[in-house]
Amino acid sequence: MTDTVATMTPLSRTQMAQRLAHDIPEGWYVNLGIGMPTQVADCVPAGREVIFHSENGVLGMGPAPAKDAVEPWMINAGKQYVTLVKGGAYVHHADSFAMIRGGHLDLCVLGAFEVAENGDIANWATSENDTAPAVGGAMDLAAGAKRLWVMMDHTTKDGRPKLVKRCSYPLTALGAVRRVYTNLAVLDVTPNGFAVVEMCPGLSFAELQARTEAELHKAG
Amino acid sequence: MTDTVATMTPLSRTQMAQRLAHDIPEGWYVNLGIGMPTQVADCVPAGREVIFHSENGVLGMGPAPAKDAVEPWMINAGKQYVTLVKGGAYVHHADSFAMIRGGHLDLCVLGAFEVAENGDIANWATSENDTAPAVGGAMDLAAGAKRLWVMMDHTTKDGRPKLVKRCSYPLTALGAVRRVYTNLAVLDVTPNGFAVVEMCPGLSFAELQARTEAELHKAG
Amino acid sequence: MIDKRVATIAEAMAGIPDGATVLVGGFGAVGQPNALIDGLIEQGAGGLTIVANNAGVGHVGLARLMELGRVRKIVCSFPRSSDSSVFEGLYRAGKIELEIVPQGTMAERMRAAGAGVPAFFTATAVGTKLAQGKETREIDGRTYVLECALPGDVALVEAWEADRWGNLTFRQSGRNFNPVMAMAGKTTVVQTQHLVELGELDPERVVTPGIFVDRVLHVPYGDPTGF
Amino acid sequence: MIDKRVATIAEAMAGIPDGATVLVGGFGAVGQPNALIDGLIEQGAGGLTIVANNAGVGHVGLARLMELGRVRKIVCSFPRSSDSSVFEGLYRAGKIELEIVPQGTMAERMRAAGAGVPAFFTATAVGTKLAQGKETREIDGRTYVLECALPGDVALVEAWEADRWGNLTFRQSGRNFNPVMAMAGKTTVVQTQHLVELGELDPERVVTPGIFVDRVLHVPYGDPTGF
Repeated sequence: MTDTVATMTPLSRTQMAQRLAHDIPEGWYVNLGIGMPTQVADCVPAGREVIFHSENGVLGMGPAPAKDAVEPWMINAGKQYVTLVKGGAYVHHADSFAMIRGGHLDLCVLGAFEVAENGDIANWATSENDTAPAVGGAMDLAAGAKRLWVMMDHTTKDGRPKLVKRCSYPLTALGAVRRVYTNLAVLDVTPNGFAVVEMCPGLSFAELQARTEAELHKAG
Repeated sequence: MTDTVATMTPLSRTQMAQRLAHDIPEGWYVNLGIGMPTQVADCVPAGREVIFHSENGVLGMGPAPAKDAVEPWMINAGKQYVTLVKGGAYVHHADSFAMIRGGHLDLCVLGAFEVAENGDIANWATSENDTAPAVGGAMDLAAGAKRLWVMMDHTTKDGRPKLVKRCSYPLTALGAVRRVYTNLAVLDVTPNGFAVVEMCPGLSFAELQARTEAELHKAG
Repeated sequence: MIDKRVATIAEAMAGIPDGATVLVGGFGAVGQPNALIDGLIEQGAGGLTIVANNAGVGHVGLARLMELGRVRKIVCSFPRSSDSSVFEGLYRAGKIELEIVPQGTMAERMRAAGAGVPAFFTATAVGTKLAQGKETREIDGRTYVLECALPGDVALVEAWEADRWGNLTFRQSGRNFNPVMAMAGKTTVVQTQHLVELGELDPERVVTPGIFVDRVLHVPYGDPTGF
Repeated sequence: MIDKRVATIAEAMAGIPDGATVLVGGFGAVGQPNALIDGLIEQGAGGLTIVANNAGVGHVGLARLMELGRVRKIVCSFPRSSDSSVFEGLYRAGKIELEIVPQGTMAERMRAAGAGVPAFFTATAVGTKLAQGKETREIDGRTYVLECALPGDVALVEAWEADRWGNLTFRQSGRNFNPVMAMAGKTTVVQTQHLVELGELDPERVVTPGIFVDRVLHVPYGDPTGF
């Protein structure tokens, strides 16, 4: 399954971020998880106002500062230096998570180890035997945001599918994922399972299915 | 029972307020209920810093403004114009009541219709048939403050006792009252019932008992 | 460009349906969104549930809305005031439903709605008639009553300053219920004394971030009068 | 005169007993009360339960406190970081207890402790191993888990400005857990970058009113470094 199909190039991370950012409408309040999703912020089309939230009490997060303009009191949930845009505001942790848990975020984008066809997501612990996994705000975000999109590679580095029938890793939330953006496809989570919205050019449905444990459907 | 004892003059409201204010130590955070207790703020001995809280989000409430210095945006829970002292702050209603309900107020002083010897207080509805009584913040204050003191006349206008065995009016809170300041006496609520701490000069214990339904004890 | 400003009271009130639960900010006259209440009177929705600290004064504002028969139920802590005769008349006539809630429980129930908490335990009202019929539980030796979240379909809020993203500040004791209701309203409509440019509000001083706000109407009416 | 300022770290730490639950503010290095943590190391209390977002980095601060065997249990959302080897070593050796809590649940549990809410329902963690053994309930068609308040005997907090009444402001993302922990701590100890005169803080801009604060120590250390 890890063989490269001659006519197909998987999306790069930047392309994945661009593809996802394309689908975020103006005016949405969005939280981007640590890691791969963070890049989405830089890919929002110019002139489109999207407001980014960070768990540590920053609403209206802007891009990373220039090296000589770092503000040491201004970090995001990934503990990277960030800026605040005009119109941004600071709140404390309970208020920040009230935004998340109270359903005020239009979108959260998380990375994941696995997404199941019923929308379950596993993204915080790599095994049941991982005795001290770090959950951070992932469970709050997955359960709280109006929509959860996942951004991840379609398979693991060694080619195992990450879109599965049922998650084998410890769950982050039940039935929360609405859409998945991978390096091979965009898929909606529907009552019937994964529906393929879009595929990487040059990739066939059968080839995508071969890289996916769960059964794929064509989007209506 | 309403006969005046020749040698005894009940405390005036101002004297009651002064007596109670005398017992508030420096540094306490205090909420004064609407009506009679409001006057306590003006009676705190000069130089003693006591911080007054008002339910509508004012911490550090100061005295009423001069007539020509009224700030129309600055009222207390009794909807009277007030001022803010140096060091005061504004909060919203949920934060204001977090101070009350979270046990952060050292003292609340309320008026009451009745106080029972077990510390029950009734101060919000005049009868079970009062179908639209106004509770305001009374139940939050009675249940939430570290201590509840009651300031009220010892008897009703027509001479009925207000310190009772069991409240007959609808309750505000169970077992909440610690101390009662009346125009005749200061009484602690103890596991054994009301203990008389102090009486109005010229009043005998028997005369006080005659004006009280609950059995009185002498404070140890 | 995100622009939550609306130009007219009709836009501010658009889409409020019959039967809606409407949270109305203010404590007494201070921080009370009078222009929005008048707009609601004009707009016509009926069968409303109103959540407000008081049940209206005189024959204006909330009292007028009730007098017009548009309020099915009121949820408040202090139904009586110097002149709450409209409410009292309707209530005695059985034409309006009343839910009395302790003021702090009311604030906390709305904060809970805004924070994703469907129910919580509190010591307030335990053993009183306001807790009758409610679930109680002993936790660490004290008895608590279970209270549920109080969300609004709409929140009507008054602010001191607002920008086009809906960031808000309030003035002195005009803050009161307004930020809490902004959190709890599915659609939050704000009337503001001052409209400022984006970036003018100090991010450390914003009380209600725009995420809790949907529409902003500029109503520079001046100082509150009367109670 | 109310004066919550203390002159020495010893006064700031006075009376913290063995077995205390200590809430420690900050997110990464930002808003972390390093001087107070060092003071706690110096002070000597052991058998502590530490509540903090992380489980310490390197061999300083919280990691040092753990390394000295003074921490019985840690409650946090993110025990692992770039260098959390002290915690991990102790944990593998069975020498420290760990309670992992979703970050928002942790914040809300402390806010609840400060607001008189002993327990509340939340959707976070439903169906996951962090909800195992906890009471669940279906409310309006959704399943929630019951979480209890998380109070501290002591809260260690970093502020940007403070006055002698303990009114606090914070700097940018240094706000994070600090105001919530200040509410939840029975005794709240603050280290502040700036001490200001009473009345200097704009009452509209105070984030933590002094009612939540017990002791204020002036620690003008400058900018946070490292994570």
